[in-house]
Amino acid sequence: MREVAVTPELARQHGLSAEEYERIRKIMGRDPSVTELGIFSVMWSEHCSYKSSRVHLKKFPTKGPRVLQGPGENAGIIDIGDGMAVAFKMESHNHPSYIEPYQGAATGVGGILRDVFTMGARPIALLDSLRFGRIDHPRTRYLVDGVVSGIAGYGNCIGVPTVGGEVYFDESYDGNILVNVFTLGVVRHDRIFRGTASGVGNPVIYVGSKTGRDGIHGATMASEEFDEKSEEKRPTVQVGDPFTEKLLLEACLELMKTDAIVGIQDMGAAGLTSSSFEMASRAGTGFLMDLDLVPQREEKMTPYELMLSESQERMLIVAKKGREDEVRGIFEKWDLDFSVIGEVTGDGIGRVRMGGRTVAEIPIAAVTDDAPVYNRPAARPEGQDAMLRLDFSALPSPADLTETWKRMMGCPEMADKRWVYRQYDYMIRTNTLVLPGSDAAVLRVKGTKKGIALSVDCNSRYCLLDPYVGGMLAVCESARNVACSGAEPIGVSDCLNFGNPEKPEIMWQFRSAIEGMAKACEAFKVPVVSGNVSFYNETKGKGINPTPTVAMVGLLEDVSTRLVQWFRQEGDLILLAGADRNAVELGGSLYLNEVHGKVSGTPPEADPAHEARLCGFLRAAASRRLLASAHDLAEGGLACALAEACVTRPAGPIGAAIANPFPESIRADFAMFSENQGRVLLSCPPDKKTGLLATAAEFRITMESLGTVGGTAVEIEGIARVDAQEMKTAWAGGLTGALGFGG
Amino acid sequence: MKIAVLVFPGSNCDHDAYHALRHVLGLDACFVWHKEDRLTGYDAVVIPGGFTYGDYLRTGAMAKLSPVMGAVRRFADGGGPVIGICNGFQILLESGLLPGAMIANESLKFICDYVYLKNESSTVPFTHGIPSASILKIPIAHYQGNYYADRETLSALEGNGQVVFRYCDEAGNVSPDANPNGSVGNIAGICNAGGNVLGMMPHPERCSEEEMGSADGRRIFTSMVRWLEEKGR
Amino acid sequence: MKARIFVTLKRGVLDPQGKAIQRSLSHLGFEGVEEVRVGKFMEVRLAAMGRADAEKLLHEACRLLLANTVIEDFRFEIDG
Amino acid sequence: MKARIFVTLKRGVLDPQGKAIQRSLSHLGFEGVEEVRVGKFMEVRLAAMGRADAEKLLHEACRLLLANTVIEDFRFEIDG
Ligand SMILES: Nc1ncnc2c1ncn2[C@@H]1O[C@H](COP(=O)(O)OP(=O)(O)O)[C@@H](O)[C@H]1O
Ligand SMILES: [Mg+2]
Repeated sequence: MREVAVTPELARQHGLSAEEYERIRKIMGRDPSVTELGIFSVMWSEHCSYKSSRVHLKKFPTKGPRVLQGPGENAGIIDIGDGMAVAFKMESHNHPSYIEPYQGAATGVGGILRDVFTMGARPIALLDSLRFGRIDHPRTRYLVDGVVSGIAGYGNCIGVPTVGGEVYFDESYDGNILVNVFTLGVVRHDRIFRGTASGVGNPVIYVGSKTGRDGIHGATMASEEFDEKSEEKRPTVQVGDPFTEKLLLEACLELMKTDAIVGIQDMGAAGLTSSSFEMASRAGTGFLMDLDLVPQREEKMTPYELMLSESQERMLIVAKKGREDEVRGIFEKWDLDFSVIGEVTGDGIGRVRMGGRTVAEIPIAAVTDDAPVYNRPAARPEGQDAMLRLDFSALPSPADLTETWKRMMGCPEMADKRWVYRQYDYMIRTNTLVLPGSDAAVLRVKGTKKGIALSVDCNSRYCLLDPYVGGMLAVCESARNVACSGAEPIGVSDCLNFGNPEKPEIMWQFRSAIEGMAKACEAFKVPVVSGNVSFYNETKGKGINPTPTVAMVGLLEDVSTRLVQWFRQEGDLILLAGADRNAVELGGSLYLNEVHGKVSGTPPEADPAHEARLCGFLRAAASRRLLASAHDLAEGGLACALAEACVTRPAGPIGAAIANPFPESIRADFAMFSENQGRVLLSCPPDKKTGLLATAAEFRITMESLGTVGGTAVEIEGIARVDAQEMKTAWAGGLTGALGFGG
Repeated sequence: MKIAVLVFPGSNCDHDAYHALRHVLGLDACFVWHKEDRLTGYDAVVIPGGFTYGDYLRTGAMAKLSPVMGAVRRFADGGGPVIGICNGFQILLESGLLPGAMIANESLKFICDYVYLKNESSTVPFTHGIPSASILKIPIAHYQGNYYADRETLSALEGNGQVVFRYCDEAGNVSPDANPNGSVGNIAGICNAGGNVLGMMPHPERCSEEEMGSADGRRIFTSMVRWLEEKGR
Repeated sequence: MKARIFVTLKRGVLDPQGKAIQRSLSHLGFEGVEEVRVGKFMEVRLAAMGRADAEKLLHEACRLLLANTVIEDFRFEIDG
Repeated sequence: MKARIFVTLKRGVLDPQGKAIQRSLSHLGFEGVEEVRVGKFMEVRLAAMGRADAEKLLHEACRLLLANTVIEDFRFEIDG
């Protein structure tokens, strides 16, 4: 094996700055070997080290009575009582999915599933938050088709239901789509496992698939800006093998029923390197590994390649000494590779040998704790104020409000997402009680009365205009969505998708969004227990809209009190919670964007304290069984929420007529589509009204009775009226129509 | 009553079938690993859905080679009731226990949705006592549910009344519009000549409890139980 | 020792994938493509053995696993 | 006019299918099969056209639709 000479230039090609390279030489007291350089480059990459984000991530509330595991592990864990807990995390797979949509999205699912079952949890649900470029961009159709079938291909095969998500289209994603995937698993308190390599002398075990030259530099790729060349790069994209992952899942859960293991971690980004160094770092130990013992798929692999390979479906295990054969037996039963490749040492050094030589010898702390941390300069973009300016009076009034209403319901952002989620098995494991199509999915937890509600949300137009407010609103909307199903928000995972953090404007967006999210989380008293940062979502210098997607986990103590978003029953009363919030708030609204082609204005006011009371009210009303339905008002405001409550009903569309809660003086189109936050459209049987109003008063929520469910039309009195079936047709065909996919 | 739920590498509806049989119907359901080569002591066999061997090569192709399938064949030859659901149906086709084959859905998309089935034969163990022409609401979730058989095989199936379920609409019309995947003759489930081996693409185990949105799937399992009881007497 | 196996759908068995490919090709403006039938192509590395043995092995492998003779035909080529 | 298109995974790219097939063949006792790589094989019927045009058409069709050139290679044969 001839070693490549390590030069500052080579370090630069590995994405290391001159300072970082000097720091490495100082730590090592010599020039690093090429393998060591590779190890530093991936461990110090943005993706693994969070070097630009750490200082700000600290601002999230991460503690709380329910928190069993906060950030820093493979997934966060929240107590749900009765000795049960949920482990969950969200991950991005943006760049790979743009290069190869099917495999990129598929391996994204595979990765996040491993993060959850490595903690000992059985995954029971997936969510996917997707953002594509302009719907008429030449590449969009191809990307949508590939990403959706990739998620379906992996999730369906391994048998974890995909129960919810989002799909948005915006030109800021033309060259950088976002594929964020969330997984939640259930685990008993006494079955939680962590990624630690404790116990000097314990064996370090490699299990799963063999190692090939897959995605070498994937981790650094995820931390680099795009240029045209990326599309020609040698396959940095890996192929997923959901079948092997299914075997790995069952084998790991079977192993975890024994007490043979000390720690376990999946080999994700930076594969063997990150898993081994992170596990040793958590335990304050070291390790000695012999790469000749690593199961290999390709010939003549170098230590550099073996340490950096991102081959999928692999795990690193530290077992109790003497229990190796027990572990081996389980993995052989499941037809998986198994190899003891080293042992835990006490000297805090990671030693890697191959061919009888030491190829890397690095202090664990040097690559983990001592990784660079940057507090990068942040500055408000000059253009920011200009974007906020908007003269409402100059907006032309639409000639025909019923047509505008249908157009809004049929636009890709609003339209039925059934074409997407119908490709996902959202029922498998028979826990999904509220299927995709409502504000939040609800799953039962077998063996208990409890239910879990899930929603993922982010309005990136709000975040572009005001990242602080946008960050707050992302948390508020996701909390509102789970509360509309009757659940209490108990935990957050997030995926922070931004541009190049070396640019002060981007850093300002990032910092502001986090501070907004943190503020809202505090109001709801929900901890952020896991998440992921994806920087460098830029093409040719143009960044995406700041997109901090928020996945909210909600808990129902009694799943039989769950709610759906659609009207159920002729004659039920329709009420609006938060009705006092009735000043025009059109900044960044769907209406402005869709009908007037503008993304400008001040986004709606965020009032986390009000939203927290609103969620408390919804939960109380649900548990007292006072409600027939609850639907939050989001994109498209009151008119679209009303129409959705009518047309999303699985049993077929139903009519409804309501009064206009806005002051006379306000223009009809504004009243229909104004996006004031903190509002929820409710329906209840007439005999429950008194109790409902009393409950609202307890939580100081202003309610207004607007009308009743029934008839064949969706109507806002004195403004517009559309036949319910006609409205449903507009909504149901919107997405497939725009993408040119058959129904 | 002892029911075997087969588990192959990649089976993933095994727990759902087990849950429906044991916790909903209170039957003595047991998992049976695919390397077992005997099924003695069982009253019925369920081959659950999933992606055995990742559905690589062809769906059901590698699973048919597992030792347990020899035992299933003997169990079926002895007249024992066998139901293959989704991937289980595909395995029965690949192993020749049922005629025909599955190809990709016309839409070339995985489809997860509720569909309606018309029950066309109330004599086989699994529809025993379900009046024929009853309409069942049961979900499908598959990429390869487009049933194919050559002309002779088809007319034989139709002639012997081996077509057990057809896709229909809510009102019971068996029409092209009600056909989710392009299956010839809207076929959703067939049985062997003896009637004791049923293959169906829809998932009865997913709708055996009211709160799942339909409990019609339970009717198929209870029919099987009733049939076994009557046979026992 | 190398071999190539071809598995194709029998005539008369419909091929949704082939149809879809043909359709999207003509959408893309590829006029001349009249029909597409999609099959499988397997490249196999065999241990050194006599040609007759290799043929027997491949034939059995196709019959037992690699092809479903209800809907598929198979043929193979052996190098050298 | 007939043509055959072969789409295969680039070397080094994992082939889960091939891996699983090889495994179950050796479980079946076909030890002789050391490696299997699965590709696509397409039989295409073309309208009558010049050979050069056919080649251009097939090459474009593969590049744009039939092969995923990030992880796959393609080649084709044209009859006559
Ligand atoms: N990519 C997706 N995968 C699965 N379900 C989706 C996806 N996109 C949207 N959905 C579902 O469609 C419904 C409508 O989505 P959305 O309009 O984002 O809801 P909301 O505005 O209430 O957040 C929700 O139930 C959501 O879970
Ligand atoms: Mg949303």
